[in-house]
Amino acid sequence: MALLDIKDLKVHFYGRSGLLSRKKKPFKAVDGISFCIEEGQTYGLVGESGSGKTTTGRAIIGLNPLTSGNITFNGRDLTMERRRGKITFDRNIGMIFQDPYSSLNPKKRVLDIVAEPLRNFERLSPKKELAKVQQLLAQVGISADSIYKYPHEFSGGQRQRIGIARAIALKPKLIIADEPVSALDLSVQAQVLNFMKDIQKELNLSYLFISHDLGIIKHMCDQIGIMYRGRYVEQGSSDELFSNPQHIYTKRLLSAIPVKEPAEREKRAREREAIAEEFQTSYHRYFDQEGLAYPLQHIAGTHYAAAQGTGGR
Amino acid sequence: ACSNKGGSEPSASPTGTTDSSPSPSASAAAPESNDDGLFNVSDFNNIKTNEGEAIAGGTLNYGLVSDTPFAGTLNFNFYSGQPDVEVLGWFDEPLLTWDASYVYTNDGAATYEVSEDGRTFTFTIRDNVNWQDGTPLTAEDWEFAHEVIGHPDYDGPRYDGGMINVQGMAEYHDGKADKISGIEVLSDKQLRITYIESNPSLITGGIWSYPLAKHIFKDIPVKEMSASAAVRQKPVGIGPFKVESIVPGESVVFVKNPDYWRGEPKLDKVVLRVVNPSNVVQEIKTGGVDIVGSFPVDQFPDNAGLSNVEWLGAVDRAYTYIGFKLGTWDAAANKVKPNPDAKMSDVNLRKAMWMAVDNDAVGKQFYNGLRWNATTLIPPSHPEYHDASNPGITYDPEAAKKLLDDAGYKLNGDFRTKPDGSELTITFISMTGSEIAEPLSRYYVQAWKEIGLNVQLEMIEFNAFYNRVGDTGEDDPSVDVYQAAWGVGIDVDPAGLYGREAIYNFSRYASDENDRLLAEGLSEKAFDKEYRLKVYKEWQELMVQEVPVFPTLYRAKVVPVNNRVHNYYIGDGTDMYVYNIAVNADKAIAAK
Amino acid sequence: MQNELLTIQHLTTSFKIEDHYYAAVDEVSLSVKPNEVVAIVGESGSGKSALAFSIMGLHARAKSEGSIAFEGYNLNSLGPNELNKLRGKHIGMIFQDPLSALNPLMTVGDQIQEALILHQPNMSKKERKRKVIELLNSVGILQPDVIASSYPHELSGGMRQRIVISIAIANEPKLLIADEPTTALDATIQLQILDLIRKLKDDIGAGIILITHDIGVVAEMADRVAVMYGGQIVEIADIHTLLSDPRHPYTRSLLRSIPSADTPKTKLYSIQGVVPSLKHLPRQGCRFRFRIPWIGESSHEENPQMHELSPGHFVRCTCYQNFWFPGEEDIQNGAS
Amino acid sequence: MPLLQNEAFAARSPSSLTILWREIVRDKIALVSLVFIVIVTAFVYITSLVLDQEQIVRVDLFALNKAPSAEHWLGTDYGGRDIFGQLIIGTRNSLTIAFLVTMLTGIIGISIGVISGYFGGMIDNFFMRVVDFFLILPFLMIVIAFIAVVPKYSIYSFTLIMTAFLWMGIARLIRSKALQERELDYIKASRTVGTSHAGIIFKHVLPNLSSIIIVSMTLNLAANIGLESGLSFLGFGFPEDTPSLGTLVSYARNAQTLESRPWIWLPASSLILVLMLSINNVGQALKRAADARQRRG
Amino acid sequence: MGKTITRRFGIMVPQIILLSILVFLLAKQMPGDALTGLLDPSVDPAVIESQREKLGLNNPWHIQYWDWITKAIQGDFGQSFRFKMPVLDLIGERISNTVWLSLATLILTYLIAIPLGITSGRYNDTLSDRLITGYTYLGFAAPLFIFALLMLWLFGFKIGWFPTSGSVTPGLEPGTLAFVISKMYHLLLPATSMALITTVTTVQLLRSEIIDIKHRDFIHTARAKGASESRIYNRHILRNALLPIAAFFGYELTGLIGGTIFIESIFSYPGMGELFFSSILLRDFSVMITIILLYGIASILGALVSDLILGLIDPRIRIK
Ligand SMILES: Nc1ncnc2c1ncn2[C@@H]1O[C@H](COP(=O)(O)OP(=O)(O)OP(=O)(O)O)[C@@H](O)[C@H]1O
Ligand SMILES: Nc1ncnc2c1ncn2[C@@H]1O[C@H](COP(=O)(O)OP(=O)(O)OP(=O)(O)O)[C@@H](O)[C@H]1O
Ligand SMILES: [Mg+2]
Ligand SMILES: [Mg+2]
Repeated sequence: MALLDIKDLKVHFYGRSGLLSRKKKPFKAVDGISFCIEEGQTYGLVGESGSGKTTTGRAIIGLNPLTSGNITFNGRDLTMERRRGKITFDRNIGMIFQDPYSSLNPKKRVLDIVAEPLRNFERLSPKKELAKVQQLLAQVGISADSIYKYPHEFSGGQRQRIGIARAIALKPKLIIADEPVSALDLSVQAQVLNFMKDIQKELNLSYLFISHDLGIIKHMCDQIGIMYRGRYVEQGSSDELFSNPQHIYTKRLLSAIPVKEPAEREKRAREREAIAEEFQTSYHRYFDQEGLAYPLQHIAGTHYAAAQGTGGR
Repeated sequence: ACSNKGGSEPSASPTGTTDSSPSPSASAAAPESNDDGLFNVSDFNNIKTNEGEAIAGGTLNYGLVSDTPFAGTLNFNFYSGQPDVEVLGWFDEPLLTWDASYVYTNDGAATYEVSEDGRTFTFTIRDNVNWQDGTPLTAEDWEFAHEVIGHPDYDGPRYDGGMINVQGMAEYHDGKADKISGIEVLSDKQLRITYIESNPSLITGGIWSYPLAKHIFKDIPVKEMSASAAVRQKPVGIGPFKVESIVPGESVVFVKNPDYWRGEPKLDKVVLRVVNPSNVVQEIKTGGVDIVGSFPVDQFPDNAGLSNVEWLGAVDRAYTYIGFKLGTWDAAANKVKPNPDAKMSDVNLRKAMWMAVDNDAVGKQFYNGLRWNATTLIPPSHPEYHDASNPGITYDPEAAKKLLDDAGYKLNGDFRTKPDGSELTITFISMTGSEIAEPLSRYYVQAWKEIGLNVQLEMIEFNAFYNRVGDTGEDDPSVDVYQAAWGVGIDVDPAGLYGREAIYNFSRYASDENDRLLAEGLSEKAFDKEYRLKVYKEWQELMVQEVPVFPTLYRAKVVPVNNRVHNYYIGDGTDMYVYNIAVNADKAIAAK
Repeated sequence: MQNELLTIQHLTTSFKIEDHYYAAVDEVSLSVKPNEVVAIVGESGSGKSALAFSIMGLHARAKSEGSIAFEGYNLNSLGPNELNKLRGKHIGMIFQDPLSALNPLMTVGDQIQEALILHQPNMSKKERKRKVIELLNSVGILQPDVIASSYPHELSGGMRQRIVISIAIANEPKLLIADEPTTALDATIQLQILDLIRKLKDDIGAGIILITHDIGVVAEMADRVAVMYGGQIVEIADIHTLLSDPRHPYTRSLLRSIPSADTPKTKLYSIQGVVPSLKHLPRQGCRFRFRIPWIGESSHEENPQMHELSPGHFVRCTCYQNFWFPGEEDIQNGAS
Repeated sequence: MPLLQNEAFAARSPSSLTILWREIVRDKIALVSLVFIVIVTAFVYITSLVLDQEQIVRVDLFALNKAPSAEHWLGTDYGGRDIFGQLIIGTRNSLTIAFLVTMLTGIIGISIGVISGYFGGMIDNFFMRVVDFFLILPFLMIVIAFIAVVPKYSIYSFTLIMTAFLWMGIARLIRSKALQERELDYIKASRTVGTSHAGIIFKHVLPNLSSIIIVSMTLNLAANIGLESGLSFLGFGFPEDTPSLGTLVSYARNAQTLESRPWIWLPASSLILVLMLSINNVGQALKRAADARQRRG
Repeated sequence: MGKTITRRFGIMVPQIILLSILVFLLAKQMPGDALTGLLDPSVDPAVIESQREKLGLNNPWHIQYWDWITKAIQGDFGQSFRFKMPVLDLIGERISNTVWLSLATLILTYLIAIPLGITSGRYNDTLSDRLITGYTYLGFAAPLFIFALLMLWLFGFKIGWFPTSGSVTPGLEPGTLAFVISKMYHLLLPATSMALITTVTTVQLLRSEIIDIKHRDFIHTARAKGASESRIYNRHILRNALLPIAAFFGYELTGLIGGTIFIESIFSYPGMGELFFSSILLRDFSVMITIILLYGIASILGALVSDLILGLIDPRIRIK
């Protein structure tokens, strides 16, 4: 059984309805997506800006109330709790945020930051707490003497690792990582990615890894879902997707990856042109009237892609 | 302190003041303070000393000293505030004038004859008295004034004791009659009024002598009269000057009324404008105004030596006093209900409190002698009635202490206790809002503390003050002592303030002796002045003995008059008239 | 050499921090030819933007020394009036954040027009309007008249970036400086913008300075690449050489730390430590030495100089000769 | 993994309070101002313990309006009361009022602001309607109307009335900051590790607004010092046995006093001016400090 | 736009009703009433009592309130007891003075604030900036009334350049040029005195806005286009910097209301402030309530105007 099972998840936002203004049409940020994450696996979520990746992640942990759909985690049905927008705390889910600067309270010492979950759920003596925090910091590779420092005394990568220490303090099974490295410099980015992999092995973690950098996604993920305007257009293992993209949107996304070899510029440019043209001509085959993707269809193995409509042929 | 003048009769003087009493002295120069910086009202002139030759015409600038704009109810029949009177005085006047002892004379626009029983008056209006719009003034106008004031819809404050004294007025007011039976128009210029009761105060201010121009007001519903343009924008009177233009609340320009019945005024123009009390000195110094209606007495000493003005002074018809709560108001019976167990009911305590305060020093120090120790409840503004031989109770703290000791108020620590040994805390309330009210009140508290009385002061604003002393009949039981001031009517009769049936008798004092004296003061016999003098002398004596209230200070008023002004005067009975006022130069003189 | 469009020599730009001047751009020399894309890469804080701003003369309170020769002028010593005649006309600049780079209170059409008004005052109003439409067309905007009368906040990020570009190219500049033009954008939109810049280069033949920290973008666009570290250029070479034969330890580390869709899921390389802040930057010796402490001090030059390894390929400091990645001690010269 | 701490991060981190403090110490004018405020405050509170207040407000008939002398350092007022003593007690009273009003408006404003901003939605809607309502009230007039109602007008009733109509400014400020704050990831991070709303408000939101709170309370304090003097001037001051700076200043309403007895109103006016200037200086320095910190990120 | 305005008016109604209830309750709580001051021993207390009855002063507050509000809705705000005239007429007489004073002050405020703010913001940390900043600090700290008193004393009396009281020279025909000039002349000193103090917040705001904006990216864009400094300030910085000032306009109005009360009292300028005072002292409740309501409405309208201006100049704020 999968660790996390999402079925037909929908998150709709309603415009602010004040006393005197009428309700507007809901904005469908996430509009019916389903996926599972197996234990110890990394599941990648890709898509362009605004496609609903963050919203999905936040709905799972409870920061955005669900509109409909089911969430089963670790054999437990979280749906009702999440509908009410409650974070009835499940210590088995943690979250890492995109911005290592804003996700750590600048006024708190590292000790307080990392100990926060412990203080909430495990009543430890100060001594034990300190030991635990030190152990966690050691785990993320931050020297124990940093415990009384403040976040701004650390580099972006270090901060991100402090964030991870906080996320793993309660030994979660799943960590939702929302663009954990996109705010970081190249070299630091590598640090964090490496570290995330290490700790995954060590703690048998699962990740929901959200990013729009396909390079990173491919580097990190076992399974990948590709989102477009709140829906899935394609889903499958890393290999399946990268070697055999089915949906035109996936293809276009892949073709946008910059070349590595300057020599290939010409070739790549021609490929891109071809895909762009295909995107234009066969748009209606892949998207409905509202420009949304059709439901997924099984392709092979774990590979699914949005069905093709009748518009084109 | 807020002075609520007793008399209903507005002043006839253009200065609109309610003071009086020609000062006995006639020294020509500006008064000098004596060695210790004190002034004495008797050293002031109340008529301007003329210098040089008056020019023909000219414009006089008059400062109406007030920190609020004038309300603009410019008709004697409707006005209610002091500022408006000052405006009114320039363009309107009563038909009757009075002499130095406030008795109606026959020098005014109308003359009168009294019947044998003193109740029926026949008035004759002079032929040349016209409204400023040219319409002759008639007896009907006078009758009309009574009808309007007595009308149920009338919203002004003139429906008072004097009005009700007109025969048939009450019936008319209640709607039971459509004519006032006591008023009879004999001819265009002749009117007869019959009063219910005749007493000495009827001929000192008991007659309503302000006509209302019927040809202007007859079509205006009574309810709307006071707000009408005829009152507010284009008022018409019979006085020496006519209203030319009004800037509401701030200024009025008058031009002379060549048709004035006494003769053509000397000035061409009078410009009246409101001057804030805090700027008045500057305005006078710079010659911005020639004269002012009133002058803050505390600013006088510093400016006594101004080179461009002469200071006129007169005794004010008012006094400050301290009252003791001796009972409550019985609303059902409509009379005072003395409470013999009141905290202040021991006359020795009250006397001691009077003895403890040095009003002489207060007058000298706070007012440089322009207010001085008061002795009796009839002030020297009524020189005949004021009993100068009665010293009141004089300052003597040692005697006060002894008096209290003897009366059983024993010193226990800092303060004295009641004769029964319980604690004695006296609540004293006083009004905020006047220049010196606060230190003065505190001084009294200190003085009482000196003789061992624990007096707690509360300074409150005037609405709250009168509410607590009981102006609606509900006395606040927590108040024991209060400080207030009264203006005195032009008739001396004090019954409105000290009678058993007077709601304004805030001390709630009543005694048979008091009732008797007050009644006798208004009796038939009192038409005999000597008798009346004797009665009020006795009354003053009684009040000093009983001390339901004790007077603290008498007052003088002083006003500066620019040296270019001729024939200006303050007070009544001076034989001077507004139309004679003149100037000797085009421009006011500025101070050096 | 004479066909260089821009030649920067020994440019040093310093900022005042707490009463001391610290150089954010330190002795940088660089040249750009017409129709050439020179990319500048480097970590955040390495001085890329500071360099671009120096060329444009946009620094309000900085001290700038050295020469920036452009068409016979030394930009670094021009008065504001003369500079204004060049800026926007011969030199255009594209900014990193397209939202904040546009005045929120003016329609984008007016903002483009402003560039025309300033340098082609004789143009009639009508002509200008036509030109704006033309420019918007050329940057691939489909409804130019609608867009021209919109305000920046009404447009998407990609659209805004196109507007910023059309402002920069309004007067067909000879030099275009693009400071991270795609960092804020999605991969697909990034691609469109890059295409656009390339097209411009081809159309007007301008020289382009492309600032980025994305090696992918460099590989897509650049003819020559300068790598900056700590305010200095540490390596400069043509694109092929740099990607195939990087020498400076920093360049090599950088290239090794990129995860990409093509590389296997091996461990990525990460550089130790962080870029020091301006104030704490080591000013003596090789600036990178603290981040490769396993290389002995002796490998570094005392006063690191640029060494020309092959024509056009310069590397700073001699430490490159002795650099090896930790754990790969045996391979002395090895990367990619 | 070997780690290298860069010297850039070596310095011991200062808390936001120490940063503010440091900034003040660096700013000479602000430092002088702060020292001045502390000295005045200390002096005034300590001396007023020693001074016999009853003696000071004692009316002395024989020393009215006396110019400064050895006996009365700053002369006397129209009740013969010592100005110097009144100045000290008045300053104490005025400072007390200003402190109280600042504190109370602070507490109310911060509570409402934080609750409103943090929770948002209907709660925010409700509180903002309330704030809107208070904002349309013509402050001075309503306050005067309230003063007319209050039976016993004292420092405390004054403080309460003022507080009732002055809490909105800080509430709006705190609300808008809290709105921004709650969108920051570390608040969400706290939620994901199970911290309660109250916990987040007290442990995260408020501490992070502390510098803004300090700055705005300081600036409010400066503004509040002038509050009472304006009302005194209009004739709604305290009774004279409660000396205040405003009472002393409002004596200047009398032209005579304004022109020829400057010792009565000038010291109090100058003191108000200098106190407000000083507190404002400190406040502005704090503001700069808080801003700079934000810029540094 | 029309919709916003109607919606705002919709919110305004309950606010104003609430305000009127509050003020009514306050009025009821005040000791005394309009007849308290009428202490005349020769007037029978029964007559006064019957007047009280006639004026409805003896009714419970909610009945008085109901009477009042039903009439008020029809535009009848009652009668002033002191002035014996309809409240609206009375206010009509006074309001023009206050409006002129406020308007003159407002104009002067901006006339002073904008050049000073620009100088200070543009050349920040120069000598002139320091002088201006010093002035703003002083202006912030100086009590308005002391400053105004000194101005009156100096320019009104000592030097004598300006009239010292009133709103117009007596005797001028309304509508004539001389009348208008005299009005302006009387306004000048009070308005300047007030503007010099109230302007400091605007100067400070403008300065900090300019300093903030001149470091924004779009200013770099403008520079990179080759725009001259003056163009950058006039075209780009100023408009953006004026936004918050426009947003502040509503509050500026509310602030003015407070200030004019002082100024009117010092310069004996008959306006609403004085009217309010005397009506509260003399318990002329109908006047008092109407004035407070009027000011309440003025501040709502001020805020609305602010929003409308903001909506007009800031395209990001859409007004439907
Ligand atoms: N609280 C909210 N209220 C209304 N709309 C929201 C809310 N949160 C997100 N949205 C909208 O939902 C859509 C999806 O947002 P989401 O943040 O999930 O996208 P994303 O894929 O994470 O994009 P990015 O790559 O930019 O982070 C966006 O259009 C966003 O504007
Ligand atoms: N106006 C300034 N005052 C002081 N220091 C500055 C200023 N502008 C930039 N710096 C500093 O100069 C250094 C170089 O900054 P620059 O913006 O050029 O870096 P960058 O390479 O563009 O980085 P990024 O990739 O983050 O844009 C940094 O340390 C920065 O903090
Ligand atoms: Mg996201
Ligand atoms: Mg940059």
